[in-house]
Amino acid sequence: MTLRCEPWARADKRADKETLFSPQIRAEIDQWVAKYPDEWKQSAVMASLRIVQDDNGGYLTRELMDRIADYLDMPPIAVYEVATFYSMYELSEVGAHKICVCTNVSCMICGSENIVDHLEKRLGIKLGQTTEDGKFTLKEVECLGACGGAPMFQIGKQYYENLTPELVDSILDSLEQDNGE
Amino acid sequence: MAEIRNYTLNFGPQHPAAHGVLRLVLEMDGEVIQRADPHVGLLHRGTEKLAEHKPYNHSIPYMDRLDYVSMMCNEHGYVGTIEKLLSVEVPERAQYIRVLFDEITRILNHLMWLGAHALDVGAMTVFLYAFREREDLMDCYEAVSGARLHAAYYRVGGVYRDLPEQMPRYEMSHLGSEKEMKYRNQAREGSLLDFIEDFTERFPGYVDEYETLLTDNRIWKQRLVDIGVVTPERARQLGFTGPMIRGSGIAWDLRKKQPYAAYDKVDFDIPIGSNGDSYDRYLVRIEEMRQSNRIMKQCVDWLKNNPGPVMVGDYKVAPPPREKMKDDMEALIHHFKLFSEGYSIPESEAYFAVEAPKGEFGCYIIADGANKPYRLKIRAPGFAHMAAMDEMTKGHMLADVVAVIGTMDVVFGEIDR
Amino acid sequence: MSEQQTITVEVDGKKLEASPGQMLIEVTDAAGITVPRFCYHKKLSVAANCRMCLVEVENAPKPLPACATPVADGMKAWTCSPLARQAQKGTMEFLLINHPLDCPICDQGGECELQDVAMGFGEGISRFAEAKRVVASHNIGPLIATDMTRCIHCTRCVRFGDEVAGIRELGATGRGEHMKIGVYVERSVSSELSGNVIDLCPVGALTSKPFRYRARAWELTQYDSVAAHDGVGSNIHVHVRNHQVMRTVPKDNEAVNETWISDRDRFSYLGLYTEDRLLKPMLRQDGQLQEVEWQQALLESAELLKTVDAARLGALVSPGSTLEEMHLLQKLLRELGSNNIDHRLRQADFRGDAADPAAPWLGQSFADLENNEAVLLVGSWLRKDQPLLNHRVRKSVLAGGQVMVINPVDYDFNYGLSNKLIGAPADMVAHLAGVAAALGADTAGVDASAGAEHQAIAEALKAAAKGLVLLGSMAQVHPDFSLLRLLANNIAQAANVDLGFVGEGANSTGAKLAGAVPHSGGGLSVAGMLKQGLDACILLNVEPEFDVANPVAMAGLLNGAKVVALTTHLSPWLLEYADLVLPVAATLETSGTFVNLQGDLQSFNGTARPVGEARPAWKVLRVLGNLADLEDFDYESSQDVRDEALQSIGEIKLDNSLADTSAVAASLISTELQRIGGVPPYSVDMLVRRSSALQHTPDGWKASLHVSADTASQLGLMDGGSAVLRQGEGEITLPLVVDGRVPPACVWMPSGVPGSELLGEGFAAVSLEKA
Amino acid sequence: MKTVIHYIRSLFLLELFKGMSVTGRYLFKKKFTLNYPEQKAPVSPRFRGLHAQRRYSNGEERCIACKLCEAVCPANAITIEAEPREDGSRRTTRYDIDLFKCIFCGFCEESCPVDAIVETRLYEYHFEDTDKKTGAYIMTKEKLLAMGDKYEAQLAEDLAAQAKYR
Repeated sequence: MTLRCEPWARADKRADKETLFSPQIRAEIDQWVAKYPDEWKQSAVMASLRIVQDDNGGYLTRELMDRIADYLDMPPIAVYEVATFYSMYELSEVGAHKICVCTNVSCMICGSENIVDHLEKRLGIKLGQTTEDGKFTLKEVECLGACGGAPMFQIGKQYYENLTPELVDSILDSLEQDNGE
Repeated sequence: MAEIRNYTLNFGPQHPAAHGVLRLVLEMDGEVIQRADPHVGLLHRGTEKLAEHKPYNHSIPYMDRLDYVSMMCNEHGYVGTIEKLLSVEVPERAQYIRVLFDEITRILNHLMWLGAHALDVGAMTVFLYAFREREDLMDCYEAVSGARLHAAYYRVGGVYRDLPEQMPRYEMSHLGSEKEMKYRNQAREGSLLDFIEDFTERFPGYVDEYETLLTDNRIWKQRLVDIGVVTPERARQLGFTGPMIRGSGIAWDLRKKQPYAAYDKVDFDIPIGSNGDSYDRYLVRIEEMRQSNRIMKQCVDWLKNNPGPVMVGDYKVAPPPREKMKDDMEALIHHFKLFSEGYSIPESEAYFAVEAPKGEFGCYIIADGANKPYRLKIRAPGFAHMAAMDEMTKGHMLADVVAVIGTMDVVFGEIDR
Repeated sequence: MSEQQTITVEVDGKKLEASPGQMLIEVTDAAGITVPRFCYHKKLSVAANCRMCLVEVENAPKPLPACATPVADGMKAWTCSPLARQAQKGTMEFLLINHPLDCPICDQGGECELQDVAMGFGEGISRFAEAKRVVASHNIGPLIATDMTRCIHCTRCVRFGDEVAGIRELGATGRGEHMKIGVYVERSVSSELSGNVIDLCPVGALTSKPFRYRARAWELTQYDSVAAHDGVGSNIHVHVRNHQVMRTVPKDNEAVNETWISDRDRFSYLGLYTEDRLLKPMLRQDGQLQEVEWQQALLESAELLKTVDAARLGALVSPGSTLEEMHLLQKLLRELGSNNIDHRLRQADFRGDAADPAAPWLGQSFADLENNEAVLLVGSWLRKDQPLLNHRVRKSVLAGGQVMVINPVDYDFNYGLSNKLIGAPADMVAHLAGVAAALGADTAGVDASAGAEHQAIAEALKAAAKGLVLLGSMAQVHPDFSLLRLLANNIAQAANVDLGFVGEGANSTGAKLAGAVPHSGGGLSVAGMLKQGLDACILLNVEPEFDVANPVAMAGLLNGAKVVALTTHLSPWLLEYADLVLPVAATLETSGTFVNLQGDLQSFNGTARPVGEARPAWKVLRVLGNLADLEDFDYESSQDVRDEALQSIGEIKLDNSLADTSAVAASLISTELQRIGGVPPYSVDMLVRRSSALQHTPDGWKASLHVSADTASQLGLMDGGSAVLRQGEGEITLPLVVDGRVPPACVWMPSGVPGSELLGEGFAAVSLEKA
Repeated sequence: MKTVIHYIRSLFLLELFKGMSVTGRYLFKKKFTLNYPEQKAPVSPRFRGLHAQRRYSNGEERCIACKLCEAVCPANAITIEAEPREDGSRRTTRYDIDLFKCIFCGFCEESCPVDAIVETRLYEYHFEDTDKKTGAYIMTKEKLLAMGDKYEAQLAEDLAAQAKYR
């Protein structure tokens, strides 16, 4: 006997799934939904969140999460749970470059604090904030599995390892230039 | 021939020599007692029954109110039983403090007994002198517990607080001179232990004074010698304890025979009488005061040199220190639970007795696993002694009844409970 | 269940029997061995996330959680070995690291599992010196107070929402130290069982809001009682302090309420101590109700009863009254020579009285509800009306059963409905007849054609090895109740499933048994009394403006009659119309007996002291009997009354079979605009209506008129604008709510809510226009 | 010989005169009695006198209605009723100590997690009457707070002095 919660209870649920997302996004999500058995289509929530986040400029809103809940027939709170659990999902607007600094044990021992200090000083923001020009967001994350190259951070899909303040500067410089182009 | 009939005399319960609320129904042949029938229960407050409805610790203040002239000894008997049930190891310093205060209590009790006994028999002065010394000792009580009589100072696992480092002092008022204040505060400059030490220096001299007033006094002797004689055999059979049995020549003292607290670590002697009359019991008690003084001295010495905890560190039984309680989750929970619900004792039973000033004061507790006793039985020494009233007064004159009551040192708080 | 084998495990050196698949903690619990736990609960799934129940198991390298370790034959475990103790101590220390020092201000203090386990299994002092985390709390409604900093993440509440309440409203958002239990978006929880999370929460994170700060567990005295607001008769513990009810919590009874109670049963006690609670008897003197002594009030009442023409004397009794009260009242009336007594106050259709079953009931035991393969609900919002029955039905759905509804409003359920036929009240008859026709059963003269949906319902019922057709409260207040009942009966017979009724109040089954109905002696039913009028009328626990099907007619009746009201609260109409009001003890204050929907006879004692001079109603009735010089009114206790009542009832034989199956014509015909009546879940009786906390929940009826979007646009009405509803002579202006649940051409304006007393019966033709 | 000495001692009331010399000496000694109430005996900072309720320095009452004192009171002398105050904080609406029931054991003070209920050094007090209606023997919340306000300086000093012992 499964005791999984059924979504019927919501009176304000939108039955019409066509209106929830654009056809492309629906197609993309459906592709993921198809990978799971019918009664487990909630499993596609992580992929859906990623797809919707990418589409929305890198972050999720409550409205979007509600839509995903409706689309996948799951309670909204279950979507919130997933979205708040993983640090890859952003719940507020982020800069063009998201700098995810690892501060876990290995990085901490190898001086991640210095890296954070340097970043904060250079960008003039604290951890968890975004620069005024919207270019950079600074984020503290847990271990990214690159302890061998500690201290490290991740920007976009790229890992930067064995960081020093000088190296950080050069990375940021190049990113700023990239952005300028 | 005219029929000779005994007549019945009702003695007490309002008689000043009845030590509270003793009611004696005396069958008299002329002025000679044929039968003395003590009626007890007028001060019954149901302490044992009340205890069945309260968490264990709540009954400690009620122990003070049993024998209200030897408060801390009663507490000792009660907390000792619980400690036995819980197998709590009391810190050594707490044990010495308990011994110190047990002995202070003994002196308090004996002074009260001496004054009242002498007053009953007709000597006024000793009463006043005895109360002067009691005043000092009650100041000790107050300094340590905050109350002069009903201390509620002993706790399961130790004592509530360590001895204060500052003895309260007299303060200037518009009547007194500075010189007078200095005189009054002589012994109060230091800590409580200093004050007690000073007392122990002075006290033997005071006892000498009482003895000067009484021991050889012919009236005193006439009233006490050969009054209420109890043979050693009868004393045993009647369940006498304390000075009552020692007066009959049996060296029975729980402090020696079943040492508890720190009594095995201090030196003292057990005085015994030879005739088993009231006078011997007087001498025994006087000597006990001197011995108590001796024990107190040793305790003061030890306590001055051995700081340490006065409460067991097991917070399942004893609440954690206040400071911890204010910023430590575990401590707060234990504080909260101990003060709202108390601790529970697994199903078991135990008896523990102390040598109270009047004799063996013991508590028998049956625990059923709850946070309150299933049954508490208090063994009060006075009750056994009271039972010998008939035997001890038979054949004596009416006036000797007062002397016998005095020599028994009855207090109805514990007899009626 | 062929393999009923038992295996033996050894725990703490004791040999224990277990069945394969059981978790170790179930075995130790059954054997009375204490294993500390937070997240494990016998009625919820295993989460094993608190790690408190770690025990040592032979050959296991580490301590294992007892709640998630299945037993195996010959397994050896130790619950208090040094290893287990050390593991438990360690867990406890971690759990307390982020727990705030709230005990003194926390309502859970004294009944807190965290405290108890910390005392029993934790360390005496913490080694943690760093700052603790703080979690902001959301307001999740008027019933549950939240202090999420205290949460230890056992997720019992989350699993409860998931598995029992059927709505996942609470969740665990965030991760690691930032994980918090909450609603994420601030809103009221809407579950009708939400109060149970208060009991489930092992710490003070979720506590009762109305009870907040009012008492400590050790000040309360616990009494057993039976909840009085639905037909389940949930077993409850009533916690009383200073002779006042402080709260009610569930008492385990696997056959009745398992371990849950509905919010209505939990918070209705708040209605006990309101301002309009009647404290002294009152007598109308010079047109005004004035306080008098009991003696005078009773004498006056008895005098009235003695002098009135018996044929013109009647009594209305609430279906929530106890068996004793009903028995005494009907005895009083019958000895006075009148048979005019009725408890079916909200019923509109009495044409089927002759066919009335002997003792209407659920048709199945509560436990059987879990095994149905198909259930057809007719006119029932089972979820809110009978939350615990609904919970059982939900279990049948989770086990693969089907639930189908024929309702006038598209109520939300916490499980999937395999079929639903929503239509105007008049359509209910047609839909039901359609199902009957599909089954080939007698359609009772209704011209019916079976559509595809009817066919589907019919097939589901027919295919079910065990099934149920349940007539809910909406069916019973329907103007064609007798017809609906006949159709349901025919369907049940044709499909070979059970037929059941969900009556109103706690004691509708008992009322019939006790004889609080007119037809056994040929008296007048409620409708008859309303039509003919009375000279004298006794009201027992009845609030006339809200408890009667047709308040307008009721006002007429009260106007023409001398009214003796035995009541707990003094409602405005009683103040206006009653000639004598006698304060009686409310439920929880009186002893009595309820017969629930599965026929359990549940007696209970009074718990709190009646307020003011109120007296138990059975005593008042007994004295009235004495003063009216009637025979056999010498009872010494309510047990005496019960014994007599039970003697006259004999063996309780529950029976839903109709005595007469002759058909009547449908009276309700489709009109342009129909009113949908019925009673909202939190308006069912005097106490519930006065429970402020319940009224502030989403299920508390907000004075409004509900119509569908189509109807609104047709009538030119706006959502939120105000509208005038006219029904006969009566009219009322209320804000309009566009509600997707309401079928077209209908206005949902329930009975039993403020404003409804101005209108007549619940189902009628109405007109609606912009105010 | 012994008998003779004893006879002489007895004849000249020697032991009585010795006793009287003790009392006689005290005639000329400094008095140890006090002129109460002008002069008062010293009072320990641990003294358990009449109760008081304290406030924080900002004027906010300390008591948070945790009811530990009510629970711990062996004589059931304390009655507390509580509910959320307007600002949502947990406060008492009634805090009564029945002084006839109270046995001055000090457990309330010991149990209080916020040092709200304390016992002052005050031992001289009386009730105007014992009438149940006037309740003169009930220390209500108002009376307790007034006591606390009056003796706050002394109370704070005593508590500070005792903190290290508790």
